Amino acid sequence: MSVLSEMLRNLFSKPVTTRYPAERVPIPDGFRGRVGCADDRCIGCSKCSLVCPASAITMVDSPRMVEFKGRTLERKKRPSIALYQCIRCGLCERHCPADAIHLRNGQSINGSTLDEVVTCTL
Amino acid sequence: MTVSNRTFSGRLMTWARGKSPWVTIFNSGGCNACDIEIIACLMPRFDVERFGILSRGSPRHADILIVTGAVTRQQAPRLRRVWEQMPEPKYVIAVGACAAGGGVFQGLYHMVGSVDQVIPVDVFVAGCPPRPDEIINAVVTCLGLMAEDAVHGGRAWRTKATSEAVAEAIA
Amino acid sequence: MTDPFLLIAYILLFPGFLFLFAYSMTFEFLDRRIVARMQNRVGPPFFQPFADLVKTLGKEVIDPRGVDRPIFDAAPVVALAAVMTSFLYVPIIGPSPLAFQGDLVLVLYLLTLPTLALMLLGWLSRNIYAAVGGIRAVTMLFIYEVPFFLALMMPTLMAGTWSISDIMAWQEEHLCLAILQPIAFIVALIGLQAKLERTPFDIPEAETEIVAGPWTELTGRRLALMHLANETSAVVGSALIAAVFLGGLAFPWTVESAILSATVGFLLFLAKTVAILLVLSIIRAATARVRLDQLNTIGWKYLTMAALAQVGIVLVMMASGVGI
Amino acid sequence: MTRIVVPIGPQHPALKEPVNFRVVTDGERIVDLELNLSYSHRGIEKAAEQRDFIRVLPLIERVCGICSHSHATVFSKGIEEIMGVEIPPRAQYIRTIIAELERMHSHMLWLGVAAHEVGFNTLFMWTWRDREAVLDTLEELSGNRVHYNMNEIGGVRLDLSPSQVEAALARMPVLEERIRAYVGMVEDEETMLTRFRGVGSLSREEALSFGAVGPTARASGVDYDVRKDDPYLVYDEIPWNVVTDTNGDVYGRTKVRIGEIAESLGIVRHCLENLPGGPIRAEAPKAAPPGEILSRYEAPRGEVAHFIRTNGTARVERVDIRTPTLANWTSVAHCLIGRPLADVPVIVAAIDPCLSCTSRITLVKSGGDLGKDAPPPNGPRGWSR
Repeated sequence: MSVLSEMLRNLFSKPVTTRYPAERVPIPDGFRGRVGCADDRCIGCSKCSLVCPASAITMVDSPRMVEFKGRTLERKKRPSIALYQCIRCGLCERHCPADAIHLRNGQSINGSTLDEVVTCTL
Repeated sequence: MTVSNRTFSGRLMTWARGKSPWVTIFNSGGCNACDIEIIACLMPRFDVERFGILSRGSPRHADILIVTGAVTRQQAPRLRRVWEQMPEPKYVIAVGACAAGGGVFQGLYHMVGSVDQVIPVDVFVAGCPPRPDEIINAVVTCLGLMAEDAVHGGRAWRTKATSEAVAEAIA
Repeated sequence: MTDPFLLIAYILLFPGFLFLFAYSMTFEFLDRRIVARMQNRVGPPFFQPFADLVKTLGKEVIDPRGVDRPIFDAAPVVALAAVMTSFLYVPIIGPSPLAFQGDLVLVLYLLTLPTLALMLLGWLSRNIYAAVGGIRAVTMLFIYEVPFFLALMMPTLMAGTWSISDIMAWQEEHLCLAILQPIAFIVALIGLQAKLERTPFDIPEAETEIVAGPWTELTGRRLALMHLANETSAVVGSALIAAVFLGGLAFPWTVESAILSATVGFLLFLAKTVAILLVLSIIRAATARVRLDQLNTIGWKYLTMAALAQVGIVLVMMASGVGI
Repeated sequence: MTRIVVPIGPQHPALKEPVNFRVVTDGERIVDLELNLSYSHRGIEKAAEQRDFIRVLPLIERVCGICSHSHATVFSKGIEEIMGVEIPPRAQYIRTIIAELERMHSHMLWLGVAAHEVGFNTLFMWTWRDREAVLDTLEELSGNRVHYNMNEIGGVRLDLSPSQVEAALARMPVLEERIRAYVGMVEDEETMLTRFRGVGSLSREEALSFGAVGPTARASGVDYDVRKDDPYLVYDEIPWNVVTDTNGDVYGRTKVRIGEIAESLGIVRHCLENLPGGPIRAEAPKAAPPGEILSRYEAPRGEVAHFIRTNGTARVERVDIRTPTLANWTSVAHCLIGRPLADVPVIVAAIDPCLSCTSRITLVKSGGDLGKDAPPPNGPRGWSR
């Protein structure tokens, strides 16, 4: 009876449960979690908004001078990301020419209203 | 079924509601991913029975309805009916990007859209799919809302507070 | 015990309703915790069954369209009342003050009432799952009740009395009946598992087949009372088996002080019932649900036959004077 | 006894996904069955025609949450063949690793669900506990537990670092031991065997005539596996075996799936140990030339096929998805007739149904009426909070 023996073994050993939230669950380095955009690096090219499959990213007006490949250029817009829409595919990160937008290995959000928007958090 | 927070029995009831949230899971037309992550919460690794959470088959026994996935046209009446079958006080958690706003499926011809177009939602969870620990966070948020609602005597205060805030913003 | 105040205390406080209530909560906690630990997880905290009960009591009560409300309300109360009444006749420390010749039969029949109430609820719910579950519950009753009754009647054959307290006293003079009649003891344990509708026999409330069976449409206090009836009958069933089959396992030394002896007796009662619960929990965790036709085979072909064989063995033993 | 109709689904504890069976029973015995599948029909095929190859892959991946990599791989495989792009060997190996890890997690998930359907929750808990090790590996390799998003046209998105490979290999011995434990449990847990043996029997001829695929067919002795019969990725280079069984019932399907977990583990280990160097993606053109292709792939549940037609733009003109669950439904209906009601969850679960995959088409019983339970034809307009 392998079931019975394993049951009794479990009964007298420590459970495998991670006592979240008291204990943290390890999140690996490459985890695609909450999305964020570095405002000082974004050149406002709209590429992320074009590739986003969930239409989570819209471009909003935010004129500013940014450094890009050694040149200083004036950008007109920056992305505004509806956090609840994000499907964590990482396409924006993959296609960003300026390495500005990233999915960081952190937990995402929950709440009662849907208007949580990320503009610049890095 | 609102209870007064001043009497002993009322406080006992509030305590019991916070300690024993039974859930029922409803897939309103999603891709399964959120469902298996929710079931993963019930499993030894996360074991939400520590918080008294049990998964019940009958919506009549449930306190929290966990909805996953974007709502399809065929599932929308079902979702509404399941929600109506639940006894008060009832809460709804919409899990995943699809439930919150349609996610990758928004605008398709057979989609109604987000869950809150069909039933009132108390907590949204972001992610596609959210990790189990994020789902546990959402349940904790929902339990916090339950406790606050007990103080205010029902969930009406939240919609009122929102509309007041909107009115102030306009003025 | 003729003092009416003592009698009322016996019925209401200890070891009557209050104790039964508290112990059934503990029992459910232990059951869930043991199963959870076997499944390698933490399990619910100690107050969990109590919180569940209080919360369910405070939920909205929904009447499905077209139900007969008075009966729908009454059935859970009847079930709970039957189980609580039966507990008064089960000896906890010493013999029950209400004991009479034939109380074993009374207890067994009172324990059948929750199943009948469940059938009634299922039939009245006007829900297809509940109706199927109700029919299943009653079909199952006809299968497990025969070996269960046969097994529990065996001690009366040997002890020559129909009173649970007398059977207990007989075991103290002779041997523990679990040793004298091992087959009957095992059959009674399996029958109790079926009576409580726990996993290999949870056919009426098979979650993956018929949602929650007769429980499907129960809400609020109906659900809470029905659940409490189920939990208390677990306690009564274990206490009954402990009294009838494990009565001889008393403390080997006589203790002088009456209070001390009562405490020892009480601790023994707890130990016996928890041991029975442990066995039931292991069965629950280690098995899959059987089908109704398979239960039919198990019940009639094996359990009833085993119980009948035990009758033969007991008769032979009595004729040859072994164990008496 | 009069006939009663037991509706199962769309919201039912045995089915995590929406489907509706109207099971007509005579007492406990099933005499007829009506199926309504498309509760989670979303219109993915139509949407796929409107998105370019970059944005369509996350959509295709979300056809199904359990076999997400299968759909993404079979789609990008088809597009790459039309484009004439050969993906580098390292990308092929990485795709194979993810595919086989996905098969392992899917089969473990199935084993747990099948145990749950017969009320054996302990095995349910244990398999899902051990499945977490596979999910952790997937999360470390790809960055998400469920939707890996590893594919792109021309290769894979993420490279595996040596430390990742080492960590993944370190988890293998534990899983190997657990698979051995499952074999033991399935062999000697009596109550579970009584529920699995002889239930849902499908002979070899029936399996062939109903067009069953995947573990359902292989349990009936049909030696058919796309990985062997029409090899793709690196399956023709690495050592592995097709697992078949002759029981043909749920027990046989359980044995096949447990055998496949062990085979997948071997494949993953082999690929991780022999991972070639080089680039992880080839340059793919933006648009695909006009063409048609039927791309096939062995998903955990069986053969999944994507018919793709391109027209020289960066979008597909038509994509038609045919999933294994759809191929297996007919055999389910055949198995159910005459069985007791209690066998419905087991038999349905035995093919590992994936309804979000299958909700491509609507099945309408010819001549039959949909009954009063049929949903209204239009949406829930007019509802307010």
